[in-house]
Amino acid sequence: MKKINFFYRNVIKMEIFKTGRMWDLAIFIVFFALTVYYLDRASKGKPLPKIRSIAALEAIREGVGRGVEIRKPVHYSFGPTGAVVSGADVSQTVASLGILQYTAGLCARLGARLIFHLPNQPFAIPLLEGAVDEAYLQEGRTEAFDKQRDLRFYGTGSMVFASAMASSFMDDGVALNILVGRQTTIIYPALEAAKIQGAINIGGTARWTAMYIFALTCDYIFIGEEIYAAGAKVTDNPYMTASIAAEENMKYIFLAILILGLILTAVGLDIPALFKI
Amino acid sequence: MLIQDQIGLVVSAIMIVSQLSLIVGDNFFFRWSTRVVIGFSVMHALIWGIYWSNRYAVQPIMKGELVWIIPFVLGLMMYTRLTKKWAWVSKYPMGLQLGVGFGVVVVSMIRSQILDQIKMTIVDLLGASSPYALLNAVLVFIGSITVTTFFFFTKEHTGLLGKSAYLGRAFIMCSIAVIWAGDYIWAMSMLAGQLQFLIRDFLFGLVLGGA
Amino acid sequence: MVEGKKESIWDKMGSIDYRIIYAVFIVMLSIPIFSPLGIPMKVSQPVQDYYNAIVNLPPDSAILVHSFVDLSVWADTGPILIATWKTIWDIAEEKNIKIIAYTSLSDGALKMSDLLLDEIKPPQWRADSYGETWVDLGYIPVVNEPVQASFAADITSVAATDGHIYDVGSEWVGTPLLDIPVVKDIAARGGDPNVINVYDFDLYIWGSWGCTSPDQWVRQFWTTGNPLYELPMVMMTIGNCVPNVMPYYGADKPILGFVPGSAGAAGLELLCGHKGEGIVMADIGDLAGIATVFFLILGNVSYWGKRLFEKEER
Amino acid sequence: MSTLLRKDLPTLLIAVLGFAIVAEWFLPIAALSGFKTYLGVCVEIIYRTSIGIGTVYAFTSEYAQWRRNRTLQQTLISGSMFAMFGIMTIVVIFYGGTESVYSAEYRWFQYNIYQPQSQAMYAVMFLFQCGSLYRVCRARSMETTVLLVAGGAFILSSIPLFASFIPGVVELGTFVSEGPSLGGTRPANMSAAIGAIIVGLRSLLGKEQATMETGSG
Repeated sequence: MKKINFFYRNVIKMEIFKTGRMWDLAIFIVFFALTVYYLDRASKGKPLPKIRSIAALEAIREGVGRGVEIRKPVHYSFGPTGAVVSGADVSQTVASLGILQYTAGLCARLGARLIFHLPNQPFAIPLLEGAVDEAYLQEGRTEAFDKQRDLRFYGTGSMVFASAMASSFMDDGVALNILVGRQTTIIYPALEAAKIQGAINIGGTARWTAMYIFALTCDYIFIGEEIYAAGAKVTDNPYMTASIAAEENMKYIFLAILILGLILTAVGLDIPALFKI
Repeated sequence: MLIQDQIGLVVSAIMIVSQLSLIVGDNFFFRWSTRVVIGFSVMHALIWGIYWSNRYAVQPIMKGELVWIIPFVLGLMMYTRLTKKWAWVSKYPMGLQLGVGFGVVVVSMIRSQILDQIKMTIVDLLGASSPYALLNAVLVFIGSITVTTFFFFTKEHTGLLGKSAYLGRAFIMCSIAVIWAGDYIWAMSMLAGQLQFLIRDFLFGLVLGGA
Repeated sequence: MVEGKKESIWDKMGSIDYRIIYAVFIVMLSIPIFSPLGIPMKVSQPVQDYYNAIVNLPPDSAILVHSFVDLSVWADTGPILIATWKTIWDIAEEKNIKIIAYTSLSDGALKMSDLLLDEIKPPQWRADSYGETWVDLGYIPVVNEPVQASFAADITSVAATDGHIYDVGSEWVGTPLLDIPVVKDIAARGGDPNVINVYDFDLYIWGSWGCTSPDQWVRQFWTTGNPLYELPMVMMTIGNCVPNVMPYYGADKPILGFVPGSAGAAGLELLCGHKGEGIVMADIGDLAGIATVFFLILGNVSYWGKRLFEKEER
Repeated sequence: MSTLLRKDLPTLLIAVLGFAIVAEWFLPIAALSGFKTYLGVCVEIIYRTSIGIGTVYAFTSEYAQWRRNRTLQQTLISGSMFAMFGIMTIVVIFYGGTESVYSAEYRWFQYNIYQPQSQAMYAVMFLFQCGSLYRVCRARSMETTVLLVAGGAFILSSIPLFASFIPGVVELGTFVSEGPSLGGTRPANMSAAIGAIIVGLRSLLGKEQATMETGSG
């Protein structure tokens, strides 16, 4: 069957945009328009869809409460290389920051001690430290967080991070251990160590490779991109909810592209070549 | 064998055994060996950090490439985070990094992680050369749809969506299982490597075989 | 369970002390170290493709090699790197393959300098023609994505000079990149002769044990560029990244072949004919495999036994 | 003035740089491409320069730990960490400043302390995984059954003993990873990419709470 290729030939002559980026641009514009539309709705106070309940978020509240009861600290970590700020995984950092602020806020309010294991990336420390500060400030208890004692840094070895966390669980005890962000599988021993100490483990990542460690060891998990939704849900900020609504619509669009593309290719249009525009 | 190599073998063996002792639970040796290695790791990071700032920023600036003063000063501005009063200054270098990050994320993922994936799903399905390839492609296609429905957040998972999301969970678990199995085999060879070291190099090579 | 009731056999089977499990695995993994089993191996398709991509390079090709060294996973990935370099060194002189190599981790620079003097010593003609047929840039921190992008567009932006640290070709250390003949030759191949970028190469051999790295590198080396350029790659990785590499693996896809962990390294060693640690490591895993299956069955027998036979008692 | 310097300008900086990089992606302007390359190296320099912040917290947290608990055991533990700081400083001072990273002495520490620890932790990881395998992989529910079947098939196919003697195991393992597993990985990555893009856009538009208000305290 002869494939129809006319779109491709026409567009390639345009010089205004880089060749091979037309689809990217079109999709980007749709993304942008949808986000702006929903953010606009949010700023005007129009109703937005509700985000479904995410069990792990409820568990954080319980876990912090338990920490106060049994007088053991809450541990939070982004993982050894979890705080990417200038690569594509930056979104996970941001999502985790939301959950960190939520946890820190709870700790400040209920009076639990928060131990924050800084990732191997010193370049992100100002951002992370700022998020914790902010949460404590909002609860009006800036003095409750002892930075000198509870901000931990372990150098650049990834495995050093896992064993240092395990060691910290032994030293300080652990009631609740939260690992959200761009995680790697090598944090696994730390999760098991927390479990041995009787802690509640909550974890999640959008980095698919590391998902299994949470499925095996955690009491509650954020599966894949649930962390983005969770990050939006905890803040109760309409802008955040709005962007989740935009995201849902993008998913419909991509499902449609997939199915339509399949049908059109089946009837003879060269969709894969079209994607090269 | 040189004396420093012999000492090295002993130290390595001590480090390995102390770290392996995590499996029996809380103990002094694990905590001790961890601190030793943190000590090294922190200094390692610092030394390489200085080495690279020197090579990438300081030396070029000395040679007159003044354009690198900006990132170098921004890097130094990060340290204001350690003070209370000037902490906000560190938001500028942070802003630069985040700006670059967000800029990269919003455009670069569209092609490789979305469009190309859709393209491959279609091509695999329609261009399948054998019944086996077709079966795989169909499974991937079904997975693509059901797993996407699992990630709908604004709708409760009931009815048809619930069934689709349930099937999606099965695909998700399958993917998790394979990643885990791969990791399992990999970690197994890591343990094998350690045992090999302890038995072949340390026990036979040093203790029994003599130097 | 009713209080005081005796533990049934199913309960016992289902709740073995972990320390026993650990001990069983340690013993099972130790036995082959004392006496190797020597079980024959099969070469998997991705490894075959990896090997073919390297040995079937057309004459006068240029390859970019990322020497993937991470000391923390050395036991698993070291054999791949060694087998890969041995494969590369085995390519005949007549084919005139030009090589630019680098490492992306600080550990790697140190380890590579030891390796290139000893285990993966270049053949004499390569050692004599350093700078003309191949060059090793040493450590370049190309880990983060913005830097990868810069690297793809212009290699000199992150590596201004030759920075390797071992004795082979040490007279070239510190030479600006474009003054090195081999770099000049490669730069002249495509587009602007004064810029060396990834478009000038025919194959990229690289490794990572970060499983999202395929996404990053494919983003930067396969889909970036104007005009659209597609640099074929082969990859050294670890076992658990297989699902992440799979979406990109295939003859017309970015990644032509890959070697997953020491099990894959064993296959590569068989193909290139230099037996090494990979085969030893694969051999060690056999008995532990039996233990794995045993415990999987035990856990399930316990669960189903309890469920089927203890129903009436409740 | 205060919020302008502390909040608005950094947010603006994020947006300007972010959209500049977006523009570079689509428009064939050489200057923009050069700027992007420059930014990439800038980021790298900031990374390297800022490592000292972490070092400060590594010191203070361990010191605080020791101050609260001055037992002999803790003194030994904390002491060995500070001793390592000291030893590495000496190595650096006596073996050629920062160039000492290439010295044999520095390498000795790397090969004999750092490398064995990392590898041993993976070994620990394997042992813990054996425990999980035994505990979790029981056919209790749909999820664990899939885990058992798919994971088991893949493990068997990766071990030469089974691969050589049980026919069909390799094919089964390949099928699992190329079919159903890819069916899970591909859409999960796609969904994650969509989520990531939306978070990125939200932040570029200055509506992200986590980055917007950070450090205003």
